[in-house]
Amino acid sequence: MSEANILDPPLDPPQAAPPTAHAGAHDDAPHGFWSTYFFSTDHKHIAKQYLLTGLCMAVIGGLLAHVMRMHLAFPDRAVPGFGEVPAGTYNALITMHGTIMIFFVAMPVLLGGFGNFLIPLMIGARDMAFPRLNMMSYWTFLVSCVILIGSFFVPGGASPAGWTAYPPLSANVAYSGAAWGVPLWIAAVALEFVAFLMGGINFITTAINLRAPGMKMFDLPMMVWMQLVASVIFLFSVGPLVAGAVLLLLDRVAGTGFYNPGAGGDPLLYQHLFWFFGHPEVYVILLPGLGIVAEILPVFARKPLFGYRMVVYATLATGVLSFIVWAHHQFVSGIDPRLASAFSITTILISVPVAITMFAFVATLWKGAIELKAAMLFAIGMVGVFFWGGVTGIINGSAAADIYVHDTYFVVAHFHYALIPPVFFSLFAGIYYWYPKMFGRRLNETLGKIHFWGTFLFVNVTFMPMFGLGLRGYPRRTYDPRVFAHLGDLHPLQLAATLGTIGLLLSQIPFVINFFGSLKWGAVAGKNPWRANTLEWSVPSPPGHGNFDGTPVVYRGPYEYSLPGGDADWLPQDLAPGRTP
Amino acid sequence: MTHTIPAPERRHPNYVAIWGVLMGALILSLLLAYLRHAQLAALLIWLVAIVKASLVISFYMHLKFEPAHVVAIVIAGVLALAILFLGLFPDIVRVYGG
Amino acid sequence: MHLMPVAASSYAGDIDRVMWVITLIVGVWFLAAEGILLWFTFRYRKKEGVRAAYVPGKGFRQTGWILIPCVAILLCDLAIDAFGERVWDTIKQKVPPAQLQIGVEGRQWAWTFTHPGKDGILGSPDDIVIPNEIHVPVGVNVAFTVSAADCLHSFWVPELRLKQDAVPGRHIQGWFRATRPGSYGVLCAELCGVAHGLMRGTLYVDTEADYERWLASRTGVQAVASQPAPQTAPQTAKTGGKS
Amino acid sequence: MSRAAAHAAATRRDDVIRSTGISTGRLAIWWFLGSEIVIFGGLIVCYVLFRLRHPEWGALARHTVTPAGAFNTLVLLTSSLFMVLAHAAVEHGDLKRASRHMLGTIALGGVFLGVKAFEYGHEMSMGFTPVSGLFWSFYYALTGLHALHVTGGLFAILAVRQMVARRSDTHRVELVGIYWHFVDVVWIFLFPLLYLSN
Ligand code: HEA
Ligand code: HEA
Ligand code: CUA
Ligand SMILES: [Cu+2]
Repeated sequence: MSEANILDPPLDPPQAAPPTAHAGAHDDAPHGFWSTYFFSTDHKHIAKQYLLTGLCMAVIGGLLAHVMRMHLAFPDRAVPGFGEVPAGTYNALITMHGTIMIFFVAMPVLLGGFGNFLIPLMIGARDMAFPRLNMMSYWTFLVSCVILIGSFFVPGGASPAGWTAYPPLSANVAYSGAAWGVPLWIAAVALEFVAFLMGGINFITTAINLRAPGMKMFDLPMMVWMQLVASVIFLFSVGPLVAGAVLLLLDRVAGTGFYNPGAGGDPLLYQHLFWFFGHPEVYVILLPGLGIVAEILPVFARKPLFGYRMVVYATLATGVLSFIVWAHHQFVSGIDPRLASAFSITTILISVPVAITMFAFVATLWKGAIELKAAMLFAIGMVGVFFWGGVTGIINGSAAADIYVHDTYFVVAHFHYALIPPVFFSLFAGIYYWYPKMFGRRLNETLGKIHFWGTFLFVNVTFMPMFGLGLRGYPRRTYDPRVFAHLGDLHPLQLAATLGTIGLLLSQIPFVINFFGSLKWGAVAGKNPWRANTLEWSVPSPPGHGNFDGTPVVYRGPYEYSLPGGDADWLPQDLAPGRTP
Repeated sequence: MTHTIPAPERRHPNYVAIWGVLMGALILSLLLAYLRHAQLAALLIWLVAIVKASLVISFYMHLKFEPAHVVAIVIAGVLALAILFLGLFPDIVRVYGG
Repeated sequence: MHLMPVAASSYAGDIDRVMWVITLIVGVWFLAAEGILLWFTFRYRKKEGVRAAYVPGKGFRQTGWILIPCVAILLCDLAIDAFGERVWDTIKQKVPPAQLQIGVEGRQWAWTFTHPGKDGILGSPDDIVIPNEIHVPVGVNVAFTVSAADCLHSFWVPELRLKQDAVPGRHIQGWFRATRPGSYGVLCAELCGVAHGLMRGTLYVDTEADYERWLASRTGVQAVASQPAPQTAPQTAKTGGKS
Repeated sequence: MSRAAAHAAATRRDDVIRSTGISTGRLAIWWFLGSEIVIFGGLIVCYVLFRLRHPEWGALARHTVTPAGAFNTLVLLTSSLFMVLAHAAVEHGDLKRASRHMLGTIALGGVFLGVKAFEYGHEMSMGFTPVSGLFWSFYYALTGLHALHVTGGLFAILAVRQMVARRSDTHRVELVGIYWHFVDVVWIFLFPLLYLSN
């Protein structure tokens, strides 16, 4: 069979599902409490497990950030509720904060949570291609979480080597002092990779092979495309780092010298291996975030996503380009300057495909009928805030400019502006949008709006000053702001950022209340509260085991809103031609 | 979109013959090791290895009979490695400021 | 209070210019993008009886609205590349003939600077080795060699817009020409363990006369004594593998 | 069988050809191998780069036992032959022959590990341990990782052989086979890299 087939599977003649339709599902329907809530192979349960685990890790990561910020603003005082923050502890704090937020919040929530929940529902499948593998993925991930958090409590404390874990610092206990922290860190991250490799293979095969009859690749909701591309990027970029991590572990525990120049090794090798994965990784995080936005904007603007195919191709281009920019993290690390020039060029070029996607999102709003529900606010906020992260990335991307801004708070500001849109704004947008489908009840809109405005305001109060700090030359990963008095008094900026953080944390309270309260008191949501087109809205909320009675048949793309003619302004993907919603 | 009729039997090439070729290649590469010209030897040995691998992949692993998007997986993986190699070459082999 | 520290090296101005040029270019796009986003959001709020327009963005007549601006972005990118590339070359590739050689070594957690003595030759017995103190005459092309004794460090003088990682096993060359006399902080910009945040020295950019005076005052002083012993030097960390 | 039930079945069983031209099981194996290619490949790339950086390693490579390596190549290639014959047998419905062939694969896999163990012992006795120089670190890392894959493969084949005995999930013979051949391919590259080049 040929390539063409993957693009358009033959549309089998639709059949009304016979009453015995989901007989097939019953034999693996859940039995009892444990199999339902713990060892369930139902992608929806696994998704919720991933989502909640990720959110809890977000709380931890956020509190770590809070401690860091408090210390930076009041260096000579103990942090209330935590105590003194000596240098070693501070390094462990940033390391764990970064590691948790990237690997244990962003990925589980965006891929493990939303990916697991939505891919089968959106393509009309009854479950993931390999439900048991899916469950294994989650439990592997949970073990890695336990190991990581456990590393706080081992002798020597958690790894202080930064989330990048550069050797020799990470490769030699004598340099870092964390006898157990670093090996545990490596183990935790390696296990996390394994978990997401299982997940990724599951996502890819499911999205390619389990599509409902009639659903061509170009009928996939953008979220599925983004999850697919993200999984592929992850799968092909993580390998070398897995190898690199093994070598690091060997250096650390077996005394080999892969990264030790004394033994003929080279520390730069690790940096290359890390960033060969590390940069694609940021798009692994960004793309699902964009996918969520791409689902929400059309629904609340009642318009098709502008230039669906264009966005798909732009996404693919972004994925390919993300493999040839990694050394922009190493411009001043002693790499060959000619190499740096080349990577600088590719890095800045990546702005084109990303801009295409972002602008398409903006264009989607044009002449829409926009309803600013909480989900929509967060979606639009994601686009607005990410522009900041994006354009400041260009400044880093110019090798010459990076000589100055590298390893300053300018970079810290850049990546928080780039990460928080997909990780928090998209996460919240997605929760406000799909919560009804997940839990059958709606979240409170007012609390949601408060949550948005608080988060939006304080994200900027927190991170805008960091651009200033960076431009003044304040280096990242330094625990005592006072040693840089000669750079000018930067305390006001530090203080602003810290106050912002406190505000940011407080702004999450309405969300937490809303999240748990609505489970009980939220208004019951029907099948399709938002009048949306994609398949997940054609089944009950929450969907039963096996998702669909019978197999949905897909007749059209996912974003047919406000088609001229007919008074309904939406047209579900599985609605037989001629019928009206 | 799923016919539950089991997989239509795919063509099975003569596996034993292929095995014979592989053995020949193995012996060849062993002989090549004795070549005077080291670079040349390395190159040829490498080529033989590639031939052997592609035989196994396309016939034993049936990649020859799979749709194009499956072949693409392997190609993508190898491409990623090529990029990695090119990116690291200037720093690991020709150490700048070494 | 200035946005950035004073520019005190020959190429500091160039780097600042790159940053401002990029800021200008992307700034325009940024403002346009945010402006349009806000405008659409408020202009096209749902109104009773007003139905959204069906604009799928198919075909070039519609996608052109995105693709043509993105061609412009591509051009901006190339402009940024070209502009930055020139500066990068002057700093990293076109190294001018050096009038003074300096050795820079990072170790946990101090800098060791090696100045040539009177003879002006590095590696000769009268070298002046001082921890955390580096003296150069103003307006002179200084070539430095950065190395590391244990783990990664990064030799950074914000005012000079100069940053270069110190990598064990490598002796990385660089250069600068200080343009304003004064003393500037030398920081470490690469996480290197507990006291990374405290690892700093001072760069003294002296007038020719002051430099000569300093040189005279240093000759004969047993410098090596003041060299800090590395807190931790495990056997596995011999540097110089490929030096 | 109703389309829904068929679809339900499809999400649990892999022995169906999809309109994408490949069964979900085989597709998954190939994507899995995609990830394996970059893991092994990444390690091999690192080794090759350092090999080019240190020409003197050629001399060290002489200390690896080339005959043993060559013999192991033969063993592994032959085991692959048995594996693919087992697959063919399954598709001809001759499960007896299939599990006989798989037994051959398992036996040869065992031989491979045995020879490898002997090599390790020999090299250690000559004082070449994983920490005596970067070449040996790489040698042990590469062959060790490969040996782990062989071991894993053996267990997988054993498991599948049980299924064949129970006449269930026989399509997995092909899946485990594809994996086994991949391990073989890796060795095809490791052999010249570690044994022949000098
Ligand atoms: C989701 C995460 C995410 C995303 C999407 C990005 C996106 C980008 N990043 Fe960022 N980055 C990080 C996360 C992310 N980054 C992290 C975590 C780090 C720090 C790691 C560490 O050291 O700890 C980092 C660090 C980092 C560096 C290294 C800095 C240093 O350490 O010295 C660089 C350098 O080039 C860089 C560049 C870019 C670029 C060019 C983009 C581009 O993709 C941005 C493209 C988008 C746009 C450009 C905006 C849209 C376009 C327009 C508005 C049109 C106008 C634009 C032009 C005319 C150019 N990033
Ligand atoms: C996704 C990634 C992510 C996110 C979201 C954040 C969020 C934050 N980070 Fe982040 N940070 C990193 C990734 C991230 N960070 C990385 C990779 C580094 C580099 C580490 C290194 O150098 O090695 C870093 C480093 C870093 C530094 C630099 C430290 C240094 O170099 O010295 C600082 C300093 O201020 C900082 C602050 C913050 C703050 C105040 C937040 C705030 O936004 C946090 C606010 C927290 C919350 C808002 C929690 C919300 C909780 C929920 C939403 C869950 C609700 C619960 C239920 C419903 C159950 N971070
Ligand atoms: Cu030295 Cu940081
Ligand atoms: Cu990057």
